[in-house]
Amino acid sequence: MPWDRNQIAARAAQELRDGYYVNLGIGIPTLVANNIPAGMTVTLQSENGMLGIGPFPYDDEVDPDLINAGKQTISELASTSYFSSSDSFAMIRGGHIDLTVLGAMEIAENGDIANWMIPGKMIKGMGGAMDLVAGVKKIIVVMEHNSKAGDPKFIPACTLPLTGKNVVDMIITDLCVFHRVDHDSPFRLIELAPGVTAEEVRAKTTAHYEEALVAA
Amino acid sequence: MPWDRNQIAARAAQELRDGYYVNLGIGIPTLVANNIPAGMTVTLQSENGMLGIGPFPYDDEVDPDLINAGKQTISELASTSYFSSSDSFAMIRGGHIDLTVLGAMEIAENGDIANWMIPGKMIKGMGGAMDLVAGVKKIIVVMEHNSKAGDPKFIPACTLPLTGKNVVDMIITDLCVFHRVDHDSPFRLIELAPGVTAEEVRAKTTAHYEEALVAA
Amino acid sequence: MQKLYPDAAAALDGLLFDGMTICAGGFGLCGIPERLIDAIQASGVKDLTIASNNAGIDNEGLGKLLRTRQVKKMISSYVGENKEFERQYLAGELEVEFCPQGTLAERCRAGGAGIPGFYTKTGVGTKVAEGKEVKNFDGQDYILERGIFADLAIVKAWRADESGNLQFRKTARNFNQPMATAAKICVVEVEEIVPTGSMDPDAIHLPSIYAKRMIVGAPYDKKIEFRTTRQREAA
Amino acid sequence: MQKLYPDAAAALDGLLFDGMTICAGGFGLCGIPERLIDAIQASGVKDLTIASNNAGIDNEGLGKLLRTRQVKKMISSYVGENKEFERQYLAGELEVEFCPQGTLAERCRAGGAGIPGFYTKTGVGTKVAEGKEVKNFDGQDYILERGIFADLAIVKAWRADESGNLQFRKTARNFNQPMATAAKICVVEVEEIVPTGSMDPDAIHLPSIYAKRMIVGAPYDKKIEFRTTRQREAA
Repeated sequence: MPWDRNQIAARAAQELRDGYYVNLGIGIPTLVANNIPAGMTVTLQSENGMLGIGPFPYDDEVDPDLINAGKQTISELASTSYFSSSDSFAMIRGGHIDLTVLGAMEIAENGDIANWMIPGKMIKGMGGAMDLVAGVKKIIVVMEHNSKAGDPKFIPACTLPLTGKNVVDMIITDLCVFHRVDHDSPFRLIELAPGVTAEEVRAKTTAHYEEALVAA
Repeated sequence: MPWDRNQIAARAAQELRDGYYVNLGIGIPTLVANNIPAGMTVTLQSENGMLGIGPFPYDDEVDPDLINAGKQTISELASTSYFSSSDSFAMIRGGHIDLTVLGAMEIAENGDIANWMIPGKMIKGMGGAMDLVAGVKKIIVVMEHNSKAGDPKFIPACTLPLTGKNVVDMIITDLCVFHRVDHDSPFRLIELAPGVTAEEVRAKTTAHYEEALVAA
Repeated sequence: MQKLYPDAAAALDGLLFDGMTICAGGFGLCGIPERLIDAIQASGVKDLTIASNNAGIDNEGLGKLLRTRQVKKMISSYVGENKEFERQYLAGELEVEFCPQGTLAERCRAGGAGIPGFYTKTGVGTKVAEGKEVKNFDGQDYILERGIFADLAIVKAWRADESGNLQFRKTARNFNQPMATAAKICVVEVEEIVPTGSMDPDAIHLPSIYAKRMIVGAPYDKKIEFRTTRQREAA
Repeated sequence: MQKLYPDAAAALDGLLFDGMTICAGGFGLCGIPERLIDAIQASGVKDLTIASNNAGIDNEGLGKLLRTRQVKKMISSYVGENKEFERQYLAGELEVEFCPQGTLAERCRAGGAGIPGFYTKTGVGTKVAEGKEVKNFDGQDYILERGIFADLAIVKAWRADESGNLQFRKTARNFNQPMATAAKICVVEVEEIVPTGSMDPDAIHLPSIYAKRMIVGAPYDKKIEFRTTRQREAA
């Protein structure tokens, strides 16, 4: 049975380490915050200028001056600090963030990612995504393995305009996990969702990858 | 009678305007602070990260964490703010400081300034001088008209390594004031110290300049 | 030296002209200079180029200037949630330069710091790199991005003292801090003016040198785009 | 995640190696990481390249590492007030890269911000420009300066909370703030550790992400280079 959205997020959360500073994108990535292992200190960054994101506020705590990068109202923690957008992206671009989890429309077998525009459709803009994929130490993409139309999303080469070139380290889909040890190496299939077979992944993937499954 | 050091500083202080933000170098420039016209708000910047320099502290107020760019203990004012060296020079380089007054070993007729090293002697470094002359809106040099050996210091071309190229706007010496309206124009002699004649200035200056003295 | 003006129109007097470039602080509707935007709308100045992370929403924030067709070009990282923007953009009536959010913040910080250009990894190999110089440093490619230095910066701060020292509040700091430095003149609107000397000099976010003209814009509505909350557990 | 270490030697354990590059905060003797310098001296690590605005004075600050000949090269803007420095430099035993103060601060800020190079007017047409790329932007020449990203940053802050948020005090902030960002790892010494949550989150000078290891270095001497005072007028 493939992983659901929360299970995908839970699998991504297994990549967290004590003391990590992490930026989470919108959608499934946001769910990673609910899956931080107990006893582990993980600090969440919001690229609009905050380190130490707390949960959504209670109704009577809502503060228009306190939002995340998705423009949702949030709350602060004891360890929170605020800073400017320029300082925030200095932190991101400078490689100080340990991990980011974000969604994608397409991932290429060489690590390219496309997640910001579809030609012919209204372009909303890349926001901070290009900075995150260029600057953060480890880039994890979480996405459905195939599009709603059933097309593979992990493919030989991106067809959509890129967000970043050769930047992705790990892909977690509803079916499986791909990982590569460095940006010169091919992706390897390292894990399957329960009941999913390597054959099924092969059938639903057009990207080249290696198989490196460990027997359960 | 030529101007003394304090009179040179007082003449430089005439260039201050209400609301100016100013950086003063070490030596005669420091004396400008004592000559700010009454009722005028002038805020002094110290390039080690302070806006709003106060007077030297009383003996019991001395604070090792509160020094100026000359490493002298100082005091703060009600309007003081502190910031980092990178923010300080962002302010300087970005053209936000209205005026700087600094000393020089040589000024060339094209506005070049040399004030940081003498070949063959121990080099102490340029400190923030190159940043100041490159970034501040108006550059006033205060200096003795001639060296101790009697050599002109306002000369056709600098012989010493430059601090900045074509940057000086005004020169105030013990004898007179030179000014140029922009960096494409020649310097003009606009003012003489009491009892000093244009002939004396001509005799003691090798730089080309125009005479534009207004009859007293 | 009096920096405080009676209202936004007075604070902008003599600063506006057709075809000018404006840096506008804020992120979404958080920390936007509402009063100054209103006064720019009322002035009728047009053909504006505006650098702002977002373009407001329909009839809020910079959306107001889009509605009145005063904007020629936006330099932004994200322009969703804005129907009128979409209409003008798709009709070719509005020019848009998409700029990655961090690159936009850095371009303003650089422009304000006297840096006309810098190299960044962000956008290498993407549409953003088209037409830009690529330089290799230590085996990695970077693109050259230009500093932005506008004719005018309009920003919103939380508090100012009378001398112009500014403090921002929580995530409303965002682009306001770098953009305040990135123009020939910066006009600031604040919620409150406090006496000079009442701020801790170690806790000032933007030294007084940047705020040249100020207004008190209170009371503020502070619109929220996505109000998200959680429930208190029952006692 | 425990960031607090018992002493400077413990905090530097595993981080030092011959030939490494270190960014060291401070301006003159103001805000220098005294304890960490002492521990580096004690470690005997050598052939260091140190980026620091100054080089201490004789046997104070980085002067201690010069005296023990652990430094191969200094990247500094001003190195006066230091006889041993002068001796080694004139004897050709010590390499010095003079860097304008603002350029040095910006090079560290850039290195920490993922910017490998930027253009500046500072030094155009001077010795500082020799060997550097010159580029014309809008009719004016600028030189290309490189970001600095060291193996280690050693900085001094006033206070830290347990999570690593830092506050500096008055002009002791200086180079400590940019340099803390400009290395693979930053070790911080502070005068005091306070509980997480006791600092105003709007008044933190350096977010916790930068301080990876911390020590309390108090009590501090805080040497003064030029003690200048004025007299109280008689009552």
